[in-house]
Amino acid sequence: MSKAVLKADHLGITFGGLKAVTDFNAEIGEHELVGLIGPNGAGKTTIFNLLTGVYQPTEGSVYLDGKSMAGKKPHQMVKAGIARTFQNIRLFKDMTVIENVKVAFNQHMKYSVFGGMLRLPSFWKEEDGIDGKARELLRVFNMEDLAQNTAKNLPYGQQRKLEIARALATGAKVLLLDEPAAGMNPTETMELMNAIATIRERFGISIILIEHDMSLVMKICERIIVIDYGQIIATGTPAEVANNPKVIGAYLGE
Amino acid sequence: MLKVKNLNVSYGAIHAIHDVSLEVNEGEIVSLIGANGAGKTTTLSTITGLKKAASGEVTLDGQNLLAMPAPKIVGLGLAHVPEGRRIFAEMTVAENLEMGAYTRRERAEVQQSIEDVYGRFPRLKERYRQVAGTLSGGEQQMLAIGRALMSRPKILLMDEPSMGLSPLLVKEIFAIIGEVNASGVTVLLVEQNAKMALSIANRAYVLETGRVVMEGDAKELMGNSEIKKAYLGA
Amino acid sequence: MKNSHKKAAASYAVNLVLVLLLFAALYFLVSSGTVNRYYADLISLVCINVTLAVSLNLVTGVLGQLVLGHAGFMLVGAYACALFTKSSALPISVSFPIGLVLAGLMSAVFGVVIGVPALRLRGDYLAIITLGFGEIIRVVANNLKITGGAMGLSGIQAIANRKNPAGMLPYAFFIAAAAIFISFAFARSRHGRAVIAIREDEIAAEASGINTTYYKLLAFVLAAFIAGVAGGLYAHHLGVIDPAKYDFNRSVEILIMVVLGGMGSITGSVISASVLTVLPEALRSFSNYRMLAYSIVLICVMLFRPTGLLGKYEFSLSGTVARFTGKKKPAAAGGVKGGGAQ
Amino acid sequence: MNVFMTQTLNGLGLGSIYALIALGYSMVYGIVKLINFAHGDIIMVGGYVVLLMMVTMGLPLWMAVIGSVLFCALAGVLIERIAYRRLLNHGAPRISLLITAIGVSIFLQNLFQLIFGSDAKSVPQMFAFPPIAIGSLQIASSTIINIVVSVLMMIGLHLLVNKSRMGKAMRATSEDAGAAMLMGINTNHTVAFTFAVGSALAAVGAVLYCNTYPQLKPVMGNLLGLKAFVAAVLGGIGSIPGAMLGGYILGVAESWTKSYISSNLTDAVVFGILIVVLLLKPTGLLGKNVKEKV
Amino acid sequence: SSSSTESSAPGGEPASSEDAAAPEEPPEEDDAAPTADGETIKIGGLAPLTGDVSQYGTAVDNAVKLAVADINAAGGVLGKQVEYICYDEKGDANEAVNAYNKLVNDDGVVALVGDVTSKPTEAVAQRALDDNLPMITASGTAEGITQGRPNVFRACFIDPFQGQLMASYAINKLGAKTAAILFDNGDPYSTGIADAFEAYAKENGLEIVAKEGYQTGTPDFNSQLTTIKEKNPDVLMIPVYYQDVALIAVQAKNLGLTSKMLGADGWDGVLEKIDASNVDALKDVYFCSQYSAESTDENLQSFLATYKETYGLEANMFAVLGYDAMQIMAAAINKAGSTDPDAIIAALGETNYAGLTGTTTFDESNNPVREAIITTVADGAYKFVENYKM
Ligand SMILES: Nc1ncnc2c1ncn2[C@@H]1O[C@H](COP(=O)(O)OP(=O)(O)OP(=O)(O)O)[C@@H](O)[C@H]1O
Ligand SMILES: Nc1ncnc2c1ncn2[C@@H]1O[C@H](COP(=O)(O)OP(=O)(O)OP(=O)(O)O)[C@@H](O)[C@H]1O
Ligand SMILES: CC(C)C[C@H](N)C(=O)O
Ligand SMILES: [Mg+2]
Ligand SMILES: [Mg+2]
Repeated sequence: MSKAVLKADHLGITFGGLKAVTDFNAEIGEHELVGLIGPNGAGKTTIFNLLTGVYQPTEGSVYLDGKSMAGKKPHQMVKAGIARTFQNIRLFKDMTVIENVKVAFNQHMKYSVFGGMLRLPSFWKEEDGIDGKARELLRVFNMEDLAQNTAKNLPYGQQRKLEIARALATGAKVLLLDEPAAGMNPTETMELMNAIATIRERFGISIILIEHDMSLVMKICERIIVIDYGQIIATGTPAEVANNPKVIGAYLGE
Repeated sequence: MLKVKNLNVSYGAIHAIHDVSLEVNEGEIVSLIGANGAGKTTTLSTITGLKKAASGEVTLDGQNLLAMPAPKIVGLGLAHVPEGRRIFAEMTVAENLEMGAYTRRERAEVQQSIEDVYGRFPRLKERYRQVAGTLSGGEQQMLAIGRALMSRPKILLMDEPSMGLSPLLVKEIFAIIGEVNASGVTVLLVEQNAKMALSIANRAYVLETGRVVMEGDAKELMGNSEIKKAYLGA
Repeated sequence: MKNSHKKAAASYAVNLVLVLLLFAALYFLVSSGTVNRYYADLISLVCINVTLAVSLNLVTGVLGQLVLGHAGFMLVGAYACALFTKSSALPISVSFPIGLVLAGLMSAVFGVVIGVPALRLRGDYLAIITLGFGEIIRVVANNLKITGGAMGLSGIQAIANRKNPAGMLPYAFFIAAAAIFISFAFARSRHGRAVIAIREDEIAAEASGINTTYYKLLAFVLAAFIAGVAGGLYAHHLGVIDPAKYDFNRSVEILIMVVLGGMGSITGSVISASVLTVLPEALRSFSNYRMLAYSIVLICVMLFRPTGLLGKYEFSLSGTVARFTGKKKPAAAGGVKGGGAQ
Repeated sequence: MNVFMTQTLNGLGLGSIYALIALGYSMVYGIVKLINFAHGDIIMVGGYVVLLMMVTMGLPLWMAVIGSVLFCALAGVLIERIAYRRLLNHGAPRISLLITAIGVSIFLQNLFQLIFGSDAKSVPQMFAFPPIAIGSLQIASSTIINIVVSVLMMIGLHLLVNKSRMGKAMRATSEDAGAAMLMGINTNHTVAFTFAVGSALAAVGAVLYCNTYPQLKPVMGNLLGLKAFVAAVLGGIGSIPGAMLGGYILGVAESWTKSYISSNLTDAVVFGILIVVLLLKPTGLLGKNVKEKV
Repeated sequence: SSSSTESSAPGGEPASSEDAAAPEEPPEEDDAAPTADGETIKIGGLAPLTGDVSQYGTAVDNAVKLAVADINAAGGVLGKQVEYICYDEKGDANEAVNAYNKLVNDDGVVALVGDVTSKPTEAVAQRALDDNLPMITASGTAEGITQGRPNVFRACFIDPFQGQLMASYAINKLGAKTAAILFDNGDPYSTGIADAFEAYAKENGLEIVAKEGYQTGTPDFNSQLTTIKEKNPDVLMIPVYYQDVALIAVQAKNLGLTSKMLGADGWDGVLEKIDASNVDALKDVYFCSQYSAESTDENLQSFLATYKETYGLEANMFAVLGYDAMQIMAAAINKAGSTDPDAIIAALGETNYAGLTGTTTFDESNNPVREAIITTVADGAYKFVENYKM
């Protein structure tokens, strides 16, 4: 495995006595695509919340490129290079598709409040640049034509993709996808799978993927981490995991 | 038992449902499948009275449902597991289940039904005092199904019950649907997971952009090549 | 992409010319006496209320947070400006503009002091806490020596007077125009985009790298600044400050202007602020019935147009001109008019 | 010490009125998330109805009270039906609802101003009890009446919401009206019922108010409503014991401020307390804090 | 460009006749008609016709209308009929300034009779000074109103005078040794009198044991009254307007407070705001007034009768002052011989007018030299006690 980009070190969190995640250790290498699976309520989303600063861990810490992320707020995590999507789609519903993406470019833009309000040259220059970049990103997802549509009017599958595009726009090194294929039919799922593969290539990023659709997970993940009751119960290649009796018993079923 | 005839439904200018007709007979499991935005949820909501129809007819045991407000329809013995679960997030698991039995008055029996639900979903029993909003996605789905069963319905409408569930649980849920049906409850099932939905159902309807494009015996549809291509990912 | 710059520049130029023409027309009407001083003052009052509504729209429409203490900022600005002009030895034509800037700054300072704690809350709780701060500002002003206590301040030099009936017009008019422009421009800049994103989904905004605390405060303070300037104008328009009048009800009045016009629509704010200023004056003789009628209209508008009269529609001067001259309205080209949720 | 006790009781007496009104705010807010700014004006309506029945129609007090309670309950239901339901059922922006409520408030004030004139009307004495002597100091009988009535009302309401079927329906409707319908709950009735109860409580509040401050004017609901609303938020809006607690705290804080700090600053202190509480506990003293899970 | 259709013609003001179960239309209805040459002299009025102090406003407005009728019947002013245009300012300074603006700049009035209460009057007086508009208030007693404003006059005595007078009365006639004050902290009228009372009391050996303020609009005075009761003062001075007086008196009674209560001109009208069942709350009360209905002056009695006949209400002190104020203004315009503001102001300064409240002349601060009368309440009615001089 190449050098670890993201490292979870003894991560743990309790909610009023409930140990949702305990002693979670993982290293995600550069350019790696790792699956995170486990039964409902196992703590997968919670792990994402810990990795993105939504929750502060009660123990352990997160390292990005070797630097501790302790105490960082979500937007600071994003700045550091960790972006995510949500289990329940969270788009800026009344904004256009392209504006949704542009929001995520904000942290890379520099013009000042006055530059914007007074329409100084810096405003025009950067806005033009960002417009181009946002369109480029949409093109990756075959969504360029939808740029001016209002986000809430997109079909479900497109909304999922837009959310991913927005996360990418932050310039993240690590992308966390929480059940991106939920609610999609097999055809749509296939399309999504291709998109994920493409972006990994194009942007050279690492991805952690939570998903219950095994056809997807098994096909594209290089490595899978399985958790149950907040603890890792298995890790390995898709094939290893799929044949692990613990995993079958707790998650896959016969 | 449930009859839908020439149903039309719109959201403002969007005409979501065109002349949809379908029928669910007593004791059956009927599946309604179709892509995103096909109008499955809209159909269910209209049957339950959450959404107003533009025209058409919906009857349950001969009673006209379109003229009835939702709560009354529920009183007739229809339960609906809505899309997105819609559990009462600030109530505990146990309170959610009690709410499911709102139309029933006998305390002891309600308590028994709660135990039955716990029997089906032991996870819920573990979490019975947890505030439902903090449950994981799958736990919430179990709760939603459990809550619907609490009213002891004659007919159960389910909107994508397998969404977001682990493979093991998906199997379980479908097993439960089978059991519930076996205990005499008629089921109208909306699913993305066409493979499972067709394998459990007696009959099925395929919805595309608001229209019924195919209907028939579930097993037969499963063999249909178009269906295979579009919905089974083969 | 350069094309979009040209279009934008052209549209700004058209707008500027139209605004100047409008001003010239008004100024002529007033200074020539064609329109008497009463109407001249009414025009100024309209401009002041437009400024207020537009500023509140920044928080309520663009940021999507309910604020019920806007009058407090106005009061701070009113005092800051009036106390400065009263105590300064400079001629009023110099001290007034300085006072207005001071009014805005002072109010912005209050915006920061109030915003930092208040903006940690959301929704109705934010509304309530701003209400609380607004009332405290008023009560304290009611009890301080420097603010004239309950008596308030009087003897504030009127900018429009017998000799110069159009004195207030340029200030009020151009400040309103500037407030409108700034709001438009802000909402369509990266900062405005961030603020709108927060309105749409705060959690997602944070997850997109937006420092939500900072941007919320930014919108809030900007609104406070503009409201403060409007307060300064108002003090010199009326000539007195009665702190009791800058209470919760005043805040609600401004809020109604915003919501009635259409939340997030600056055009809507401008129209409804104007109408709601002129109408009560026009109906002065029916004072008993006018409020009754007003309330019924208010309820009906909300019932049948819940998003306000204009919803989120924006009227574009230059676009209209373009349509008249037969040119096509420039499409909402990216970069120029990226006004997300507008 | 004696004075301190008296001042505290004075505060509780005033706070009882706030509390009763706050209960109405809290119930309505709890169920439809609407800050019902017209609620304060329902008290005004209740007061005028009592006055009308007692003075103009010459009815005995108890009949006037019942009449006023019924009238206000009905008015509450009507207002909900005419001015709010359409918006509630169409998922209109909540701020539109707020503005409608303000519209109703302005309407009621001006309607009553047209009917009864804008200046105050005096109210006859209601309960002619002499002041009650505790030790060397006297307490106005109204203070005691206020406290007792408000406590009784709160207990009743608490039982209603937590023990009755209607109460369950109210809680479910408040969380998710659509899902509540799926449970077989008639949400329209539930909301109407909530308005009826809230308004009836306002009528009781009106009676206590008139007994304590024998004067009515069309705009009296403004300040009173605002204070009661602050009380509701302070205690945790949506919570019944919270509304009571908030009311009492507010009343006592006012009384103490007047007697020990400065009566000029009462409102500043009241709002100061509100702000401090909200900053420390953003959902009020007894409010539940439910964070959104992502 | 005056839009006289919008202005309320005299007597046509809906609000002013609202409370008056008027048996007949106010008499000046037909006098509104312009004179043969089609011109009138417009005089503006501002008064709270609705709101908390509307009783004062309607009294003044009603009386001014009677005065206008009398003036017009006697040939008008400068040979022209007087047109009186009055707007309701609701007791609110902002409203007052806006309405003032309309009167002066749109309706084109040449003089102003108003406002009624001190706070809005003060605001308007400042505007009038800028515009050099002749102005007289019937009842605005705050000292500052006429100070430094040569164009502003008043028909009533001033607050410092009322405060001192009542303190002196408490000492000399009621034998008080200790006093407390309860006042409206948000109103300059109230604070003005309270301060004057306090200063005079201190100088003359009346101990102030408590001085309690309250915030405008509150109905609750229990805390302040409890504090006061604890000090058990001989007299309690309450220089506030009638609605609050009614509330305070009842709460004081309910708390068992027994001090004698004192008030100022704002007390006039309190009886209308207190129910018969509570009227025993008003015993041992004394307040100062500027006329007595029990006076035998013929003009006064005839005015009171006409007023009652026209409006179906008893005239109060402010009606009387309102009538005089209008007459003083009319006389000044006549004397000036034109509507030139400077001329009118000069004429006002030289006023020597024998009216319902005696002979009015103005001192160097444009205040009339007035005597005061002490009034009390007995058996649910106002009672003349005595003429009192400090
Ligand atoms: N804020 C919270 N307060 C209390 N309990 C919580 C909270 N967040 C999560 N939990 C609990 O922690 C456990 C893990 O939840 P999480 O959402 O991480 O599960 P998950 O693995 O993502 O499941 P799913 O696949 O169903 O989405 C669950 O039992 C949940 O109830
Ligand atoms: N609230 C709404 N407002 C406007 N249009 C809506 C609304 N809800 C649904 N629609 C539209 O109605 C059509 C049918 O939607 P519906 O939700 O019934 O589809 P579905 O088959 O349930 O899809 P999914 O698989 O995504 O749940 C879609 O085109 C959708 O965009
Ligand atoms: C009408 C009067 C009671 C007014 C009072 N004298 C004042 O100056 O405010
Ligand atoms: Mg999850
Ligand atoms: Mg659906």
